[in-house]
Amino acid sequence: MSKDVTVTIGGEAGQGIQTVGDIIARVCHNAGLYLMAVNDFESRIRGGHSFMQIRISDTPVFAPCQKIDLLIALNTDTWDLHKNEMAATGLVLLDSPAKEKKDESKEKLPEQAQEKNVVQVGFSDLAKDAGGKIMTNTVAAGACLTLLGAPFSLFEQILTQKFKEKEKVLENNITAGRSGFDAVKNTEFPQKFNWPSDGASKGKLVTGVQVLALGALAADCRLAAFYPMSPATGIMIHLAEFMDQLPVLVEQAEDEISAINMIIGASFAGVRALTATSGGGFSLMAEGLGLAGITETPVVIINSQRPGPATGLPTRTGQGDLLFVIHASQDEFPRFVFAPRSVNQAFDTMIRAFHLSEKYQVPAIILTDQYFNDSLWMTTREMTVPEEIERFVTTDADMSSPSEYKRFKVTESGVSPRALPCKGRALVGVTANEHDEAGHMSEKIANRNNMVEKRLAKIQGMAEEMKGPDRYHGESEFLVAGWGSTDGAIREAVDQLRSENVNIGALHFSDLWPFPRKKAADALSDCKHFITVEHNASSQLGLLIRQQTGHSFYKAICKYDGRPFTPDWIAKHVTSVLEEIS
Amino acid sequence: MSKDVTVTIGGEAGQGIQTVGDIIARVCHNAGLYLMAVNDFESRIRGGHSFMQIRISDTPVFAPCQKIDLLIALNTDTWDLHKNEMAATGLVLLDSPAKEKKDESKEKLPEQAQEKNVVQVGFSDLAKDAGGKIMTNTVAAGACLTLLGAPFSLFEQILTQKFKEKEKVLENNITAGRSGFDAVKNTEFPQKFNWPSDGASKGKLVTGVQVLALGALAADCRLAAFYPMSPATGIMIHLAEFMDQLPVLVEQAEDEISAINMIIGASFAGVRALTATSGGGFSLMAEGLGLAGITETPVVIINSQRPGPATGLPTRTGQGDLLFVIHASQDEFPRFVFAPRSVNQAFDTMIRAFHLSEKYQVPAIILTDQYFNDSLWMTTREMTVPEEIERFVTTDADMSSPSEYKRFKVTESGVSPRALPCKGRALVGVTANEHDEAGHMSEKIANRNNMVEKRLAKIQGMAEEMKGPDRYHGESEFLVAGWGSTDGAIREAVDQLRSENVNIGALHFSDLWPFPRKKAADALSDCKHFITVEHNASSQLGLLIRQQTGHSFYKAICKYDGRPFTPDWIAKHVTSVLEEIS
Amino acid sequence: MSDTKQYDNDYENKWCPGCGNFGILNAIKKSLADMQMPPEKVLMVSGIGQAAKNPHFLQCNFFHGLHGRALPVATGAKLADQDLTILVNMGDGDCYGEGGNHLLAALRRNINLTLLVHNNMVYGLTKGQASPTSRRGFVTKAQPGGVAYDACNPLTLALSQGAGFVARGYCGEIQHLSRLIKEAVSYPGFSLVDILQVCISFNNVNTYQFYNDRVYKLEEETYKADDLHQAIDRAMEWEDKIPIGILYQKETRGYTQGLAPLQSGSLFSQTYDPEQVQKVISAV
Amino acid sequence: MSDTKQYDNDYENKWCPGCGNFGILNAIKKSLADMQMPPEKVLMVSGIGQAAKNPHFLQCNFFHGLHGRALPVATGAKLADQDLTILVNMGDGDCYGEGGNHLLAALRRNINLTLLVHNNMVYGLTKGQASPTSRRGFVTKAQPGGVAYDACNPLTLALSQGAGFVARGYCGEIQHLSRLIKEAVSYPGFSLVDILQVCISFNNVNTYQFYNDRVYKLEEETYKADDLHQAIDRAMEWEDKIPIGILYQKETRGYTQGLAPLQSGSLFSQTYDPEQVQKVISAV
Ligand SMILES: Cc1ncc(C[n+]2csc(CCOP(=O)(O)OP(=O)(O)O)c2C)c(N)n1
Ligand SMILES: Cc1ncc(C[n+]2csc(CCOP(=O)(O)OP(=O)(O)O)c2C)c(N)n1
Ligand code: SF4
Ligand code: SF4
Ligand SMILES: [Mg+2]
Ligand SMILES: [Mg+2]
Repeated sequence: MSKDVTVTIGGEAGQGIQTVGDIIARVCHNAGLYLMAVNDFESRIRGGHSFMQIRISDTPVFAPCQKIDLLIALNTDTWDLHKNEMAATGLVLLDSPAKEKKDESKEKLPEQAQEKNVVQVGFSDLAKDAGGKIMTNTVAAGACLTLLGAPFSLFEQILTQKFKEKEKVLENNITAGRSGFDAVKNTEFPQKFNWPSDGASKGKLVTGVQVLALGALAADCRLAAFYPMSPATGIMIHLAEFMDQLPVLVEQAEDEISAINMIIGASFAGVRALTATSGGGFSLMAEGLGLAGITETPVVIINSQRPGPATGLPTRTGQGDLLFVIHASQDEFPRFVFAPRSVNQAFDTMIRAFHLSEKYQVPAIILTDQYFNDSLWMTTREMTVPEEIERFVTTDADMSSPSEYKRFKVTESGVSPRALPCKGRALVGVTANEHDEAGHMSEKIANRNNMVEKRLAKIQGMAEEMKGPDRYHGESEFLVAGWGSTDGAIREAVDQLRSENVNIGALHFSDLWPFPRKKAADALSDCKHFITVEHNASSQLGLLIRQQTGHSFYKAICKYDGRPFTPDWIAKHVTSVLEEIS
Repeated sequence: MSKDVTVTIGGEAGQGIQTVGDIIARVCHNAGLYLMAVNDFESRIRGGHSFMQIRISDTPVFAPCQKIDLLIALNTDTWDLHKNEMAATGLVLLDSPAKEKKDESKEKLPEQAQEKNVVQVGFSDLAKDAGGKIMTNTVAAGACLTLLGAPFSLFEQILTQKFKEKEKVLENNITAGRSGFDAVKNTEFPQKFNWPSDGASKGKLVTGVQVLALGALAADCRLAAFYPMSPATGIMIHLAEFMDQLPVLVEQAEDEISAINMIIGASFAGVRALTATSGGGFSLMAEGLGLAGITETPVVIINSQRPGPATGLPTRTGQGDLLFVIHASQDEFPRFVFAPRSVNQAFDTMIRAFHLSEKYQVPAIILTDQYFNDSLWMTTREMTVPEEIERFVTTDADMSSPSEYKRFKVTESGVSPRALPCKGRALVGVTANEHDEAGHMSEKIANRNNMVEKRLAKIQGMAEEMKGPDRYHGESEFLVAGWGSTDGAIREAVDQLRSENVNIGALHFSDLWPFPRKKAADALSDCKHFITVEHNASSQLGLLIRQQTGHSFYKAICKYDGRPFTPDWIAKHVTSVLEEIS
Repeated sequence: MSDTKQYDNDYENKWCPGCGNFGILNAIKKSLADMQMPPEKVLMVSGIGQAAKNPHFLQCNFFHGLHGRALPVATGAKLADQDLTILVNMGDGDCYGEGGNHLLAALRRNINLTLLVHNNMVYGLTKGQASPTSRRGFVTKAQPGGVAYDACNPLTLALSQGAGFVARGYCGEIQHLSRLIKEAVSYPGFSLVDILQVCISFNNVNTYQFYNDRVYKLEEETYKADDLHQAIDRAMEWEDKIPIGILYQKETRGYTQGLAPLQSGSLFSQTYDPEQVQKVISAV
Repeated sequence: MSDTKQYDNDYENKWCPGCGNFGILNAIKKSLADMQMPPEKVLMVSGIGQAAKNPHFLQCNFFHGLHGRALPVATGAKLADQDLTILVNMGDGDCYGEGGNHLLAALRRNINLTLLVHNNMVYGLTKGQASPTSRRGFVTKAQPGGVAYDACNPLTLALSQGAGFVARGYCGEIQHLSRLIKEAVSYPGFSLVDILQVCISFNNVNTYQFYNDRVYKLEEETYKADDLHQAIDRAMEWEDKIPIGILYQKETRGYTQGLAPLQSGSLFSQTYDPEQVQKVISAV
């Protein structure tokens, strides 16, 4: 049977939890293990409680687990907060108070010191001995890796990569790491992996934000304008890393209204352009979205969801914006809405969103969430860049008479040939007002009808591009429907339930608007009941399905506490729904 | 049989079309006739084409007619643009070119001068003779009133009211009016009314914007912050008229974002507060809406719809924002959405919206549109002001221990006792972040769940307040469903169809969110089919009904050209749908 | 004198006869003609309002965007293609009201755009509410008691934020205005020309008469546009005399100059290189 | 000295240990205590950011609103009830970035509010991107090549728009800062106190050391805060020495003074009179 270990490293913000986690993750990854990791942190820079939870396995994993096998507690709060999540055989490594403080804090620790699954390790003391308290993280990583059975050489490799430019620092870290290794070498831990001495990594280790940035590069995005907002900022930070290698400019705007208008301007001028934000910023972009709609300017907008309303929980996850982004901005115009389920699909979605946005000259919205963005994932597939970027633009050379060019020529498909301004004799004019074919304001009835119909005519072509729900045991009696990042947890829950002989499958919706009505109806028509699983309180996907197909969900399993689903949790809740049915 | 006459006055913006229309309307109104009038104008100040269409009858009227009985054409364009709308017996009064210009323009006029239903009247020449070209409008009004059979004395009364402070001006206008009267006294017009010499007006003549302002006053609205935007600006202009008589302040904000945040601040500080805008401004308010949602601050927002997307057609009408306002802003929180069907209901809705918004501590959105706002309507009912304004606030006196007051105390109804800041010892704290009962930021899971559930718990009480659709021959085989201002036209269409023995009725939805699910389902469950009639292209009400009840509309009759429905148009389209069914 | 006819189009003008915008439109045409910029090389960007309709009445490329949001659109276009010549038309409400935050940012960003504000001190298109530049006491239907605060001074605002080209024009001085526009367009950074514009329909205070009585040309004095304090003093003159001309000009560093991705040409002109992109991605 | 304990609450502070915000918080408490304002008479309004969390750490009434939008909320509250004492806490990004347009309007509206900007020249809560007051060249993850434009100068901005009370404080000078806040609160119009605030986590340029080396107090010079030009010059000092204190103060007309509906008391305090309302409506 496959091994599946969850390691949680917890402490205060600013204590370097991510450093510990990163080292562990990279060692495991380099050795050819599979893993994913979630980051849980508060909206503050220091203090409080935060943790990184790494799930390591010798088979691919796509969601976090509920039970902790190994807890690295950099403070006692961590142990307090997570003790109820420990697996039966779980082990806690608790930082013991610094030597000089031991006396005063002794009283505080009697309880956990007595628990038999708690091992105190002097992470910070050992670090100090090795050359400085700053290496506490290395000690902790070392201890954890020992328990997992990692050979020290692999650990050393990663430390060497990390500190390759600073010899003395590297040396100290190796000492620190070794002392962590040694500190627990006699501690028993049942979940050791078989470490392949010559293991090769099974793919790349990437965060959601990173993949979104790489996808944008692969789509030939040139301008990315944004205003910082968690959990989307990372996308832009990662893009900014490439400013001196590729023709991509990341521009921090004065606000989100500016950001969306900037990318509309940039796209109008001829380059592919992106913005990324979260719900609050997206709210501010609603008017600009309509501007892209009426001027038929392609733009791509990533809305990385977090719980609201308003500021809500800035560093937590949610899926509360689906119906909002579908209907955002006054009146009606076509748009795409996608919600990728994985890093692979996210990379592809970026390319597809830019492509389709230009093909149909409409805005494309990509919904992700904090869980997806901030987690560490493995992609086991090459991120392949397109050979060519089809731009769907027209030039004087394509026209019989450039002087008669009309930006909004009525066509059957609704898509008009798109020329770029100042690139030839064809003049390009657009307006936020209703306009005639030449882009001039017009209030005429016939023209208005033509333009509304022209814009809406695109929906037919767009809808054909939409993929129906991805079916996982789709022929089953019961189906669980979800969208976006929750797919991994849902599938795993389905696996669990099927292993208990439940006749259940899953549908994953990544292409949400124009809603793939027919394909969705087909996928749903044979099941006895379907249940939705979403990170919101009203089951927005469920409502959308009913609105678009008439099919009603039997029950919605909703979780809105800002924390990601685990397969166990879903399986448990589905089970009780199924009990209700029978 | 009742008389029903449509008079259209058309010309360039700036020519005083509204003055003519107003005089005619007021004379008819004072004499005890019924009327309604629509204003059709372009987004410009001078020139172009605009018109006012007045429908006058001896029984109540609630929508414009398609056919024009009497066209007052202040320029030849007007005749050109409206000639195909003339009733068979219709008559055109066309301003003849000014004396001095007659020669040059003669060539331009041969055609219409020959049409037998076109009578040229020298409006401007007669005005000049009476003392100045500026009185052209008075001449035109006089001519029109003669044809309608109005006694000159009634006309004189209105002129006297209008110019009472300027003797000479009044004198000249009477002369001008008389010359208009005389100019067509021998012209035949079949649609004369019986003018009661002692007629008393049957109600008040008001515009939509005016009634919304009066409703706000009756609701004890104290602060109205806004940024100008057609067709909502008039609401604020009308409110501003009362600033020296009542404790109401109209504040022009720097933008719509400020407007909504200002009213949230004002409401937090303890007064009822309002903003009004159109779709573009509402887009900008989306984030603020969420702030009201999470801080549970009551506010009332009027969104007066116009066609979009984006700037769209600023002076035209539409109903494209329904699903947008229901879902606007990130994540989920309760809100009210109302769409009154008439001036009477609008007045009541203002009072109700303020009341319910405070009762449940949620934002309330009122959807109107340009057609409703800018039209002239008659209300035949007293606008009665509430005896008392229930404020639903709590003070130290109501508390056992003010120092322990918690703004967001969890209650079963979801509604927490609301204290006001700086009004006692109880401290009031709120935040846009998820918070604990005391209003402090909290990221705790249990607290988050409590707060989401507390907010959403209100929906039950709110839903009970919602009225189901208003039924008009609701037991019929076929039903037409509409919402907002289109009700008058729909009912009249139903009357027409029923008079042709069609078994049809109508449902009008004024209370749209929380959607009155059960009541709607009940109202729909017995009909064979229902058809929606809306000023948008996707049938947003139809989609909402399906989403909420599972009932599907058979067909949507959509009009999105920015011009209001007429009963004839609806009847015609419904007829062809019914033919399709049978 | 060059030919301004090339910028005429046959789209019907929608302004009131006698509106000050006509003077501005003519000045723009004249300056474009003088600079020998063919229509197809001009991109006009605007917000929403009477002023913002301006691009429709010119033969050129144009983007008539949202109320208040012309500067971000223009900035995006310029970042995408720094070779474009972009003029921005905005109203006073558009630019100093709804769009104030973008103006603040544009002043600092100092990207090479020319901003022409048709300042009629009123909201024209929405029928006469006060604008940020309406003077204290200005009575409108929305402000029946008169505007109760001091007017925004866009010139001192620009000066305070380090702007390198700050000028004021007047719709009644077309020659002068066209010269200002030329200077502004040739300035290699962000240039602001605030233009006193008469609105005959809704502003009966700041009329042609009002301006004709007060306006004087800085060029006709011994004024040097290189002193911030003097510029501020001139910018604050109003009651009796009102200066037009360049108030302040200095050398500045244009925003796009130093940006790494623009070193090998505009973003637009660079070509997609799948190998390079693949290399970069694979190296992650 | 009065008791600042009354403003302590037991809500956990969420700032980094050593953050300059602590100094500001203490100065606020001190000034409130000195003014003998009981907690229940204080309304703190803020936006979103580290600075904007400030009201949570004080015993008082508070409204912690949206990023950039504190001023409209405060304005609305003050219009509703002009008897409230309102202090506004914002960050530099909050106030000069997202909220720039509201600042412009507030400066002109001159309503009696005190705005305290915790200016750490960086976006703290979102982990260190440049803010409008970040200096040219400031390197962050979002600006790896360094900020490519000049910093916003909020003081000259306020001065240029007619502000009547413009001051700068420093989080390292708590006594001095608390005096400024007191003066600002007693000023009967809009008062801006821009506060130099150290962010130990994301700004390693503008540190305590940086400021301690440069900051000097205007009060200790023969400086008179009544000259606009001098104020502008001082506001522009930076590299070598940085003034703190009141840069400029003048008499102005507070916004609410002249408004018709406020003549018989605050909107809040007036009572609903159904007869009067009915009369007015029936008269239409
Ligand atoms: C978001 C938004 N708010 C409001 C409006 C309505 N609106 C159109 S033009 C305008 C103001 C016009 O004034 P100004 O910018 O000074 O231009 P002018 O018409 O005077 O040239 C307003 C408020 C709008 N179109 N969009
Ligand atoms: C509309 C919106 N955009 C962006 C954000 C994300 N955000 C939160 S705080 C902040 C900036 C913080 O910087 P600053 O205002 O300087 O405050 P500091 O944290 O430095 O005190 C941003 C961009 C938000 N909450 N809302
Ligand atoms: S309203 Fe004023 S600004 Fe607008 S076109 Fe007429 S005169 Fe010009
Ligand atoms: S990040 Fe900076 S501003 Fe925020 S609390 Fe820490 S030190 Fe203070
Ligand atoms: Mg204007
Ligand atoms: Mg800051």
